[in-house]
Amino acid sequence: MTIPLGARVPENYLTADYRLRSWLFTTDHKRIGILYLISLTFYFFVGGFFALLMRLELVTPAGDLVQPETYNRLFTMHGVIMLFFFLVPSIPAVFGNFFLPLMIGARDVAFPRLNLASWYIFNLGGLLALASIILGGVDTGWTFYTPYSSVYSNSYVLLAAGGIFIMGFSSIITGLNFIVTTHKLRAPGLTWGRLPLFVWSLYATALIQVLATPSITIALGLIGVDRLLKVGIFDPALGGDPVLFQHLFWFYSHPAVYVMILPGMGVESELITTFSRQRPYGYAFIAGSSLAIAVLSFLVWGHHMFVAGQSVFASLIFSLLSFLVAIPSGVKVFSWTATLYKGAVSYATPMLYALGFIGLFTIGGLTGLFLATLAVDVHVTDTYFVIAHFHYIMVGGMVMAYLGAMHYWWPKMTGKRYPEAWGRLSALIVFVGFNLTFFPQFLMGYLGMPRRYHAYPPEFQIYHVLSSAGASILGVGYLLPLVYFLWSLRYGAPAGADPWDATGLEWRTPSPPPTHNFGETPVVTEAPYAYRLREDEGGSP
Amino acid sequence: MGDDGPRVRTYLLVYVLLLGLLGATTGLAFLDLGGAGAAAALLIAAMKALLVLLFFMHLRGSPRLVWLFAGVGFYWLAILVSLSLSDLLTRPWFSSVLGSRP
Amino acid sequence: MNASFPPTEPYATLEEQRDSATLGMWVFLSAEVVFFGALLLSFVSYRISYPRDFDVASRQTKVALGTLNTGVLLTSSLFMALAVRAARKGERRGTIGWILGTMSLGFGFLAIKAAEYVLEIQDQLFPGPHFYLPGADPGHARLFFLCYFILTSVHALHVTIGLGLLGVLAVRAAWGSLCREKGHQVEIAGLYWHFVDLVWIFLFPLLYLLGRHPPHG
Amino acid sequence: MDSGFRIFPERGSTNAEGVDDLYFYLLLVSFVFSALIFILVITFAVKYRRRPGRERAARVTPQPALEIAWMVLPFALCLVMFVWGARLYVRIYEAPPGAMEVYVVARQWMWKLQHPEGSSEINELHVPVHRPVRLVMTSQDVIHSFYVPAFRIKQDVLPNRYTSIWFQAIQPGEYPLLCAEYCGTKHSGMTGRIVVMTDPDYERWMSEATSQGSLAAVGLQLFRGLGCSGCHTGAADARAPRLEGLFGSRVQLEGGRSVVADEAYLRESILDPRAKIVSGFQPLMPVFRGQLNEDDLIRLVAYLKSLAVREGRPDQP
Repeated sequence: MTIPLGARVPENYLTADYRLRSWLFTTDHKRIGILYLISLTFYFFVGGFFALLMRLELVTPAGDLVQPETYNRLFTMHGVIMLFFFLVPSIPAVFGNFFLPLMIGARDVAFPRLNLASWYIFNLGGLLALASIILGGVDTGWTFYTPYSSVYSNSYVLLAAGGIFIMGFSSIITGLNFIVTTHKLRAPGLTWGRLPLFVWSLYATALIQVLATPSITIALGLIGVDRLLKVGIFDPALGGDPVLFQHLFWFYSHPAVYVMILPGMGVESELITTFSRQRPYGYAFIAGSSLAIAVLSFLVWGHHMFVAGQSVFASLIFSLLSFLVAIPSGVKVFSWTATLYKGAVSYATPMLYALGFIGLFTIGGLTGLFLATLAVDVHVTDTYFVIAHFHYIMVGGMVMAYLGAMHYWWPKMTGKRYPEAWGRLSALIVFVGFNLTFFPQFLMGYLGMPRRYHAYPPEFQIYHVLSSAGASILGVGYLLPLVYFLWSLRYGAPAGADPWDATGLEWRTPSPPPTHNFGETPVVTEAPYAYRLREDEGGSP
Repeated sequence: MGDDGPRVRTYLLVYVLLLGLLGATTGLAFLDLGGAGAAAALLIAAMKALLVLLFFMHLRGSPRLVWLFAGVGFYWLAILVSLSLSDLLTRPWFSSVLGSRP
Repeated sequence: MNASFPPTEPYATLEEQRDSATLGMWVFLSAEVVFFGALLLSFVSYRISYPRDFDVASRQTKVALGTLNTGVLLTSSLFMALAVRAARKGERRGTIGWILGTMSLGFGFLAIKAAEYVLEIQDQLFPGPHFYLPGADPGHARLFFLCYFILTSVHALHVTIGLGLLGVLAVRAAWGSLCREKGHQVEIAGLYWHFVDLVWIFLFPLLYLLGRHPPHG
Repeated sequence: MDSGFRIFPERGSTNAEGVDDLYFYLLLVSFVFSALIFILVITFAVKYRRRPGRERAARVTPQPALEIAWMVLPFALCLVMFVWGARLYVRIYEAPPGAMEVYVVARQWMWKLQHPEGSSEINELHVPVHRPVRLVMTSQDVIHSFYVPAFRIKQDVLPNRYTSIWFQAIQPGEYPLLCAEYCGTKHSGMTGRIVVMTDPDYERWMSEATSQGSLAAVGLQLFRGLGCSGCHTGAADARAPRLEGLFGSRVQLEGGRSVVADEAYLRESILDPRAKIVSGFQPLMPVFRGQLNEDDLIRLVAYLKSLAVREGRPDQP
């Protein structure tokens, strides 16, 4: 596809066709990425709204703002929406869809029509979840533990679980597409050793999506059977085992945590190298650790069940295996840090998010060790310690990476630059707001504040007030980018093909990219991140 | 491209084998083999599955990548089953009563 | 390659497209393995916990029909393999014939399965309010039949989807648009069909056969 | 239960001391590593910031040895965490001999706690200081979780099953008892307190508490009322196994397996006698699933356990 000579606006994927149906029936991976971006932004703010209401309720110890029924629905819907309809798809569905083909020099993903179908399936699932909210919500917690969810709850479990059930298929399709795309559609010369680290992390993520998602599909499907037939496979009254549900649930939901963080790690590797203009420290270690995390993530789910009535023996095994995950995660943090060494570090907005990511992920990862340690987990599991830990990973890690990716690739996606000063300000606000919200929760957790409590003993109030104050700051930090990104669509300066002076094939094509990505199929002849270096001064740390 | 897959004779042979194994597993089920009964049934099922995979699904002669993904599902399933059963089967091991016995 | 039948986006050659589609189907099947595996895990763990009641319950399944049905499905797999072979060789009539053969056996399987369901519901074995099975703990026996109905109906759903796929292919083969691409669509559908057979190969002994022998003691 | 500002929870049990020590070790490791990372990141980011004349990075040759060391050393520290944590964890499931027992029945949204002597409490548990207390817990509806932060213990309480942990309080006082597993609308109201008393205080409380007879005594009445004693006569030629000395012993089952007769076994054998047939007996006993509530089951189990005490442990009260 060559750009027609003499055209005023070079044709790109955005200008190729303006009609609505050209968007709704598109098979262009870039447009599908944008469609996902719009859907996910919506769900993110819906989930965030529930979070704010929760934090508002928790300012005072007495449950005085909303009824307990309402509060239970708030945290459930916050979890369901944020996890299944924002975090799990987030980076893969938006940036993976948009950039995987660009980064490997392909014209599209392997199965473009399936890709579009995945967006529709995702939204169908989302609509069911929204319907359950509008009708009155779900109160089971996002974990849907039986027999509460299957027998006792009087809320719209079937709709919400159905929404997640359906959304699971879109996740599987996305993963399948990425695996085949990475195997089959790499540009000539783009060997596995030359793949961008983001692609490695997407590949590892895709493996988890394909192999873990069926398990939660089954677990939720069986809850559905129970609620429909009034007789269930996990029903203790029949001799059913609620702990078995937890096995099936966590066999998905623990790896799903890595579905949420692995792509973030991939983004992090891109950002750190680009904004240090440095080659990654230990490419093979970073790439290998992504795969190691994908495999190990399936071996540790039982650490959610140390007090659940799981056998002591199984708990010992799961605890030991859980510590193994610390190794590849540690390798990543080490490599990012070492990549900064003797780099040329710029403080552009994406890099601020990237630096924040390292700090927050380090705290999130280290507190994970507390939860893998059996006797300590017994005390802190199901308390705010756990809440703080996984928010450090998912919000401090994944959402920071998501916003970093957003700022990094926005110029490529839209051809426009966002206002840099506002970007830096919002990065700072998010960082401060996040720590204020979640750090007090570690302290509260070890003090013994259980999660999912509508009312709580007054001794915890000081921490809850700090946390709620942080949440409001965080809310501002998230709204700001929404405003200036939209502003930049109209008023932003043109970005140019490679505004960051980055390597990578996605920067070798105009911004926004043409419909078929590249004028001619690129041929790769060198390793990734081949930044030009100063040769005067060398050495190793 | 000359790969029309296995010859018709091969297919028929595999089919006869499959039916034979079906007969064997059904027949064995009516005998009391004790604990070996379940093992025999699963072993025969695995053999049948292997025949289907190798010949009907043309795994034999497929590239390594296909082998990889044919194996990956079973490998992950093995993880799910073995670790879940490591809980279920060992629950009686730690009976807190033992500690409280004189 | 036939120039009148170009590969679709994003592929440069038909060969690439065919390889990708095959790989994609295998990746999908690996997800299916975990899908059925998770269900089977539930069944197996209860079977381990309540062996006696599950033995009693599994003796109520219709083993003759089950064995017959296994034979039907295995035969359909043979037909499917022959359909793929015919498609690869570009034999249009052979392809259509074997696909239709496969489909009729698939419908046969569903019909026999439905007959079993009817018999089982008549025997009050459906784990609803009318469930009745003397000689076993009622809860555990319900669990067995719950697993049985879920596993077999999910499998039957897969058979139905397979029939849909084959139906589309049969029509397209009749139009003549299949064979020119060396039948790779038939091959992909074949992989799926064989997989459904493979699942049944495990379901049959687990549900029908274990505990079939007369109880000792 | 003061409402003052705290940064560290009170320690009420022997277990709390062990867990806290481990917690400090984890904190130390975390502080060292996060400080190391933060200092390096900040130092590098400042020192190597992009500026005129330094627009490009310098060549750095990665040292695989450094990467390997970074993998091995932290993992060694992790192994310490594992072993340490595992030892403490196993301990909370192994009650010392002669532990006092309390039966816990959880339901939406209250705790019922029963002493073997017969007194039962709602959302409140009185225990003596310095004595191991073993909890045998079950739920009537959904999953709950017995959580006493001051004791650093938590255990899910499951329907249709017994779970068990133990603790030993080290200081008289009142400690909050919480439900830690989300259990429905009033989950956050499912709280109570553990009242730890000195021995004399506890004796006094016990003597004042109302009781309709010990659990075992009520259990014996049930045992007779349900007709169990017709077969479980204890005689050598009885149609049913002898129950004296059963609890805590190893039972030989049909088919060659054997099982320790703990509370879970007793419970299962009452509700679903056919699940595990004792070697040499016929499966004649009727099924009691659905006919006994959790409270009655506990009484029966307590009675069966009392038979073992009389046989095997004459020194016990």
